[in-house]
Amino acid sequence: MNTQFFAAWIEEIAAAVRSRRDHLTQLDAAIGDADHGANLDRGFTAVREALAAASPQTPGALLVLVGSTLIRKVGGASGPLYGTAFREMGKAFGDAAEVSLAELSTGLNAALSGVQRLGAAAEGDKTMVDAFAPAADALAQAVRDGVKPQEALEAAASAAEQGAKATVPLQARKGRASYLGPRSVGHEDPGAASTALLFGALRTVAAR
Amino acid sequence: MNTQFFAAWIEEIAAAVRSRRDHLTQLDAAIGDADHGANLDRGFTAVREALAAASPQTPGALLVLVGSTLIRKVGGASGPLYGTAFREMGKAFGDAAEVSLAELSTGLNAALSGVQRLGAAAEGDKTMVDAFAPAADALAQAVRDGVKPQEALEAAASAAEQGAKATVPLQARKGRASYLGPRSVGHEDPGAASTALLFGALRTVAAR
Amino acid sequence: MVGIVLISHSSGLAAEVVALARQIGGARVPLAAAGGTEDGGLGTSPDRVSAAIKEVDQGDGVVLIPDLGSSVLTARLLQSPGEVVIADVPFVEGAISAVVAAGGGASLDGVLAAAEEAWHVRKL
Amino acid sequence: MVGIVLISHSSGLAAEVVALARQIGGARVPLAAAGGTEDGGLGTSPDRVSAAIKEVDQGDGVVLIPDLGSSVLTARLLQSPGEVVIADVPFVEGAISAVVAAGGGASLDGVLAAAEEAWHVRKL
Ligand SMILES: Nc1ncnc2c1ncn2[C@@H]1O[C@H](COP(=O)(O)OP(=O)(O)O)[C@@H](O)[C@H]1O
Ligand SMILES: Nc1ncnc2c1ncn2[C@@H]1O[C@H](COP(=O)(O)OP(=O)(O)O)[C@@H](O)[C@H]1O
Ligand SMILES: [Mg+2]
Ligand SMILES: [Mg+2]
Ligand SMILES: [Mg+2]
Ligand SMILES: [Mg+2]
Repeated sequence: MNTQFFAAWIEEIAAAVRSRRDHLTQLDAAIGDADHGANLDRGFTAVREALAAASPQTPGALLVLVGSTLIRKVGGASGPLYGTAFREMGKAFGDAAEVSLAELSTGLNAALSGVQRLGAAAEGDKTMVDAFAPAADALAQAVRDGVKPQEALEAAASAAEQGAKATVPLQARKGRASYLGPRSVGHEDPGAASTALLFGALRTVAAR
Repeated sequence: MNTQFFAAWIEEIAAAVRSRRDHLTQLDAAIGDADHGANLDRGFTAVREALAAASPQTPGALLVLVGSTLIRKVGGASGPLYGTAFREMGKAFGDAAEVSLAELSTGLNAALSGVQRLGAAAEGDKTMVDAFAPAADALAQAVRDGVKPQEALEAAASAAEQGAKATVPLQARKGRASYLGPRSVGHEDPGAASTALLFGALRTVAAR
Repeated sequence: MVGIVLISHSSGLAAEVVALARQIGGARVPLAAAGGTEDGGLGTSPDRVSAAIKEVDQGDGVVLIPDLGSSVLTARLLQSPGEVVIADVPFVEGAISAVVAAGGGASLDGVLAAAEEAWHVRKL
Repeated sequence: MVGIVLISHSSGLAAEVVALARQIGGARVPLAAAGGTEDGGLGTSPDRVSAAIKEVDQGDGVVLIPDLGSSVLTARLLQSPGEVVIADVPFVEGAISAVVAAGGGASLDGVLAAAEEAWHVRKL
């Protein structure tokens, strides 16, 4: 996977965020402050502009720029978190021109570690981690099993989707929703839902 | 001492506060928020208007009205505190038309208790209590000693003044100045200084 | 629902915390700001606080949350056991917890306990 | 003097707490508000926080005081041990304590400790 692949991934995420913007915001209205869709749309709009202006030459440089831009522009908690995720992934890729499936898996694990280091959320706390962790695990397992890329990313995407849906019965223990205590039960976490979009976009781009 | 006496006392306090307004504010500038003179001036201006409008017929009714007006109009911590003081004194006088020196002493003790119940300050905490308590004690002692009113109120006024000066080396443990910790040392407490004005006004009116 | 009154020296501060707490805790909670003196200065107006108490009182009790100094003293003057009670809590964090609890239908004691929890919640 | 940056979701809230803390803690303390997003909405702008850090940094260290959520995460991203440190404290009460300590000439650790004291000071 080369720079063009990751650029296509980011484009795909930006498009998915745009089309699911209102849905994400509705999820956030139930247990947060109704801005998650708007936050990510603002962030990825800025990312597209930054990429167009800088044309980064490696997957690593591209992802670090994506992360830095999200950190600066999103405005909500998801900004520092996704921003750190993309930056860590980019740093893991160094200045390689091509990234293998195993390296992608390693990069996504570094991203997840970054999210957890910054936000201190564990699985089950009803955050983006509940979609990110099973997706990263599924990809790592697929790599170990020698599964081919398209199938591996399919597994990661469905794990993220399932992880997101599985946040519904949970009580939030991190982020703004945690203030609601038991009242956060019965709703899907918006950040977990957007993480499922990220992995869904990866599957879509790999399937082309 | 009749209603007219207490009306004259309040007039005298209002005049003293007006003429010492900037001094009180300067004291508050050092360890507070530079509004004590303005607060009390606003409060006693409102008190004069309220008294003119209502013409209360007993010392008790007059002092309760003074207290209620201070509570509503002062704006700073001294409002609820002095307001409670005057209300408690007024309540202690009931509907008597005349108040003896012993009853005045009892009333001022009730006022002090009210201040301490509300503000939870002990002597030595660098508040108005450090002037109020020695003044009330001096008056009680004078009553026990059978001293005549003018001399008794002279003793109370000088005890209040000494109490106020003695706040200089103290560290504030109540009120806004307590946030300054050790930096509150070396300044006279503005509320103690205004309490000295109250007792000074009582001496002045009794000496007429 | 339990009503909540935020009492601050500064009318701006009380209003901003009301806005933040409302956004997190839901729009339905009876919640009012009583900040500043009557003439808009820094300080406390018992009349403003009394009016705010009336405004949010639905018969299930009212919690007063003061910031410091005269706000605390004014709250003490206006408390009335079992009906109008003071929460001695961190101003912003306690207000958010109280509003969320009230919005969840907690009793007066429940809202008070939730607000006091804010002393024990760390942010990092 | 140690610098202090108040980070809130709401630009109004950060500004009001700065005003209150300044009034109590003294005008000389380097103190800045970093509230809201760049376009004035509710949220956090790391660029605003970075600018505020620069503004208050006199070489003696900077304490960041976040309210909640993205303010805390942004503060964590911008911290740098021994230089720019986070105070995990009640927003209003901790800010006042920190500003007073800084104004009194306390070191970075001293300001942090004073701010943390705010968890233990009761109002009644
Ligand atoms: N400490 C945390 N760790 C992991 N994820 C978090 C944390 N705090 C918040 N989140 C995620 O961020 C999402 C909310 O993002 P967003 O609405 O953009 O930010 P905000 O809550 O500041 O408005 C939540 O649904 C959750 O998945
Ligand atoms: N809890 C308290 N108990 C007794 N006196 C107090 C208390 N808090 C404040 N004071 C007195 O009030 C004075 C300050 O009054 P003022 O400046 O009018 O109010 P504020 O501090 O709200 O601006 C202090 O100097 C002190 O004497
Ligand atoms: Mg949100
Ligand atoms: Mg938000
Ligand atoms: Mg004052
Ligand atoms: Mg004041």
